[in-house]
Amino acid sequence: MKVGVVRFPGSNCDQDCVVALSQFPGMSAEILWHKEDTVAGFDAIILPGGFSYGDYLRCGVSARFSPVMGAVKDFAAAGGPVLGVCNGFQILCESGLLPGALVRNRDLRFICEHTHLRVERTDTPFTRAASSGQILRIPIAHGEGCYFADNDTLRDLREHGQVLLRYSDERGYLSQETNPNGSRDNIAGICNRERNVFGLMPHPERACDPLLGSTDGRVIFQSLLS
Amino acid sequence: MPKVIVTVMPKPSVLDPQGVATAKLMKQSGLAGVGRVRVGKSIEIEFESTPDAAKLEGVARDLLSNPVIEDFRIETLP
Amino acid sequence: MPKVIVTVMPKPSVLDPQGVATAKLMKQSGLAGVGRVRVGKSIEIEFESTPDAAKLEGVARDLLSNPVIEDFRIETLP
Amino acid sequence: MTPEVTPEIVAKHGLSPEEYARIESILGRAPNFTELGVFSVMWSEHCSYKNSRPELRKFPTEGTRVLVKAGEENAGVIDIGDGWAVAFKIESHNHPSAVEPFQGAATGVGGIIRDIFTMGARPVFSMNSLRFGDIRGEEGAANRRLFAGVVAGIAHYGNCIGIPTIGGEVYFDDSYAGNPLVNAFCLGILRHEQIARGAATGVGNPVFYVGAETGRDGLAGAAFASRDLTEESKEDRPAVQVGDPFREKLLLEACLELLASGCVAGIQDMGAAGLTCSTCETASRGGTGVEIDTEKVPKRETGMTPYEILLSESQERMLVIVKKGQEGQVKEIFEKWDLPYSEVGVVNDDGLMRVKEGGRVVVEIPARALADEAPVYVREAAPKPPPHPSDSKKLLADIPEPDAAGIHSALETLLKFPSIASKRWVWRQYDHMVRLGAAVLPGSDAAVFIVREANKILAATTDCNALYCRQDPREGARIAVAEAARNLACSGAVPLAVTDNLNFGNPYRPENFLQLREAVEGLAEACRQLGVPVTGGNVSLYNESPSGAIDPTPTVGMVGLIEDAAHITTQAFQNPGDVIFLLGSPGSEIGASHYLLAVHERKAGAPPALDFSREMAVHEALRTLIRKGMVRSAHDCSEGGLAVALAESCLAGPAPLGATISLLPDTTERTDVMLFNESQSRVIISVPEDHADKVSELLSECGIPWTRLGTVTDQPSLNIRLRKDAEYSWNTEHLQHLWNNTIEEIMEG
Ligand SMILES: Nc1ncnc2c1ncn2[C@@H]1O[C@H](COP(=O)(O)OP(=O)(O)O)[C@@H](O)[C@H]1O
Ligand SMILES: [Mg+2]
Repeated sequence: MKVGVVRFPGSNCDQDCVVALSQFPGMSAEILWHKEDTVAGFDAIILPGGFSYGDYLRCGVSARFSPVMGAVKDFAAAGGPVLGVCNGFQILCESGLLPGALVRNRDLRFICEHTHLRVERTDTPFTRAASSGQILRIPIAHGEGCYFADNDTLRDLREHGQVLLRYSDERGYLSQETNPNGSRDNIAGICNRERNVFGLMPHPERACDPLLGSTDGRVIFQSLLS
Repeated sequence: MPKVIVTVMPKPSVLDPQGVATAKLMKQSGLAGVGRVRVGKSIEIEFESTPDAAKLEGVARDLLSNPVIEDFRIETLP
Repeated sequence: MPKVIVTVMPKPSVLDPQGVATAKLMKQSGLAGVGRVRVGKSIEIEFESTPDAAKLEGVARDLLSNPVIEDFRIETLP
Repeated sequence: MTPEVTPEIVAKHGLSPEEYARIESILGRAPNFTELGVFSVMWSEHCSYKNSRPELRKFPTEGTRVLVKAGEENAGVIDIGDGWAVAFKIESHNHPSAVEPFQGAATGVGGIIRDIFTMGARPVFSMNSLRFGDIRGEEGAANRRLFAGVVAGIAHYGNCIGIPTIGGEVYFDDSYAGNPLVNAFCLGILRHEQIARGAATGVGNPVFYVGAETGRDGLAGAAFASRDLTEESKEDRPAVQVGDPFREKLLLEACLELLASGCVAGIQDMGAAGLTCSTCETASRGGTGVEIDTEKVPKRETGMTPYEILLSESQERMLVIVKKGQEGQVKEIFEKWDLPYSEVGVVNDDGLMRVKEGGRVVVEIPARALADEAPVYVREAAPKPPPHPSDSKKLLADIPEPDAAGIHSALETLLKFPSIASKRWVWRQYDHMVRLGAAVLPGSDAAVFIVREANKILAATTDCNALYCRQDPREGARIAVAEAARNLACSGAVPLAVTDNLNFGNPYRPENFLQLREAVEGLAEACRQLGVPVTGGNVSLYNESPSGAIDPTPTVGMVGLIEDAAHITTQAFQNPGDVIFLLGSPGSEIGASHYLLAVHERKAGAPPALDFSREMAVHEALRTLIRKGMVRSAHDCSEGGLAVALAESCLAGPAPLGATISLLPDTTERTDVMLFNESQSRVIISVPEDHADKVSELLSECGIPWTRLGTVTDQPSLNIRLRKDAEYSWNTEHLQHLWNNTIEEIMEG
């Protein structure tokens, strides 16, 4: 499987994604420059973390004018799997590929730390290798990761099983204490209705090497492969 | 040269932690009577020619603000 | 209930990368004639009673803005 | 029209009449206004080190691993094996941070990152060493605002550019009120053959400007950093620059791509003194001349004069000397990264820095005179004051020995003293995990980082106990180096080299200059003893607020190498049942301790005395045990002594563990002295129970004093028994809460 990791100016987790993915037999990862207008030849696309185009005005907003995003939209519309991590999630929301928006963290500060996530659905190409209710320990690193959507949108997301990950404690309980950034419904990651576009704030690529304290992120990439 | 100010504010239904923090700081600094505070953006645009009103409105709605979380208003200075 | 809007803008000579980026985005979205753009903060304060003008001015200068790099203006809505 | 050069104008530029006379003799004529500006920034303390240079020569700079020596280039370069090298350096941004904490700190980070990639190295991690006034209580409001702004600024720049901030230190003391210290460290990785030079070589080679457009911001910041912070500094306020980390990220990627392309003859960042410094320094290093035209410089404001353009300190700019004929490829790379650029000049052979505005020559100065022939002063040092008393009994004469309740609350007071309390509130704001390298998260003795491209593991730390330096700058400086090396040893590393940041008061005051000299000699001696070269650093003088000079703060940044991932060790106890040892003697020196400071509000006594041979023997013993795979945790005793070190080892894990300790000395030492003395060269380790006897045996062979202290337990309780009648117990969950949350509660409360 060949995965394209988009490099926007200001991306800074692109290389990390390539390093993490290349540990999986059967998976190869390549950087995809933002000025490319095609994603032909790739089986999956990752929009990595960072500060695309400086994240000025609003996080993720500038990417909508990049040539590669046009191609990514077509790829997604054709059912291709697209994974947005952190800034990638923000880009997916700003580009209309996912509903809702990501706003400033509740306490107004950037937060970098390990979080626990409860896997809510396993019927997607990104979570099928996990078990339902499984708890993953994966770090976050963001200043604007508080997921917001209005009540109708939230109801919609729930009805269609689009909430894939929620911030929980290590036993799977949800509360405001286990919600690091004030996201509505403790949402850490959602997919589109067609289930082929997935955005999450935590960084699975940072949880693939035992030397870094957790390998729980592997299940996301393993899912993509299987 | 026409100048336009687009003000973008968080929607009332969206939490505005920055507004809350600012209100707290203002009270702490001894200013009496501070109630609700909201913090948004002020975007001042100098135009080289009079902008197309409909287009400007579109840009303010879709680009300068995100309708999921923000409202906007446009003010044209003479 | 009096309402006050404090607008805080980067000083003219101070670098405003956000303004530059915003100007570029506006041009990319097809709006003609966009010149210089500056992005600052708009702070809307509802007061429970009429605020002391001098105190408000002090808070705007020392707390809401940093005079090293920002200017501010105060607008009182009726 | 440029102003005329009058004695008042000369004085306003911070140049003395003697310096002005020297300028006239160099030029053989009077300088014009623009030239005067150029001299004033290049001969400022910040750029010329005119008051500290003779002292800096005392540092050992040689070593088998040294590839680029201190002072040769923007940063020193050290071999780490297999053809790989590291470039690292620390630099201050104290004064800008005092007036605009967020932007001041952010641009400090940006500046040091540029220094590193200018060397051809890819920056892989950052650290920072910070000092603020007391943040507690109502009077702490201004210090809290500075602290919050600085941390947010560092986080903003580092997080955005994607270079992890993995360590550092923060202390709070009233001597820094109004004059915070912000020292930023960055390390980069490169192949030996990739070392880039900041020299303008090759007559006829074109000179390119690349990066952000020049504005009026930060005009003459170098001169600004070379003056006292007074009320009048407020007028200097426009001297603060705003940074754009996004631009810097593009510049970083473009420069590394450019250097890899082989088109570059020389490269130099524009930091302090901007275009002025980069042109005359590259010419001076290359033994050439450089001519540039200010009309060709990309600008973001209109009507800028050559004076303003030359002295601007706008951020995120570089000067690149391109091999003639390869301009096309260079332009392609700049365009790929959407960076403004311009060919602004050419290298020639006349040894001059010549600046034109269109056709008109506005500056013509011998480059070497500007860059390397600044006046050098040996300032007057005050006579050495008598040493502070070191006898603990005398120091404690009027303090009664605490009872059990007093000891109990003393440890709590120490753990929530802001300088000792966990800095989680700080590093949670830094992206420390990007680049997949942080094998040890912030909060242990040293940061440990896996450099994946080189397959190497590095450890790094910054250290300085300024209270020791205040009481005895020489001993304090020696200890700063020893402590840094000890922290590296605790993480499993062997030290490689040092960078230092000398933060002192106004050198024209003899007592301040004495501190500087004493500290430099102490650092130099310690580096020699430990066999680590100094690869570079930075001097920040004039750190004064209305209430006087700061405590002398010679910050040490040290980098080490860990041979094997299995050697990575942290300070947290890991496993109930493990046996706890103390390496080194129990100690008895209470002078300049945090016990006296935090509990009794005294800055009193001489700092502990350092014995290098003992220090090195402890490190060697520790590394031997680590290499044999016998050590589960290691933590040095520093502020707060043994009791605080034991508590921290209990608390540093996600859930606190406990420990049962008995330290039964044959002395009649006071209990507070036994628990809180800060004698040096001590480390607490925990080892698996079945290795304990072997560890005792090995330690005896190493010839260092050691004590088997007790065991790690799964009960949330730290129990320490000193005598039959002196047993203490603390709930570690409670201690952890104090330690973890104190700063957060102060800042968010
Ligand atoms: N405290 C110090 N110890 C050792 N070397 C120092 C110290 N301070 C400055 N230097 C060295 O002097 C040279 C000039 O430093 P500096 O002016 O800070 O460089 P830059 O031009 O990058 O600001 C550098 O090589 C630096 O490493
Ligand atoms: Mg430099």
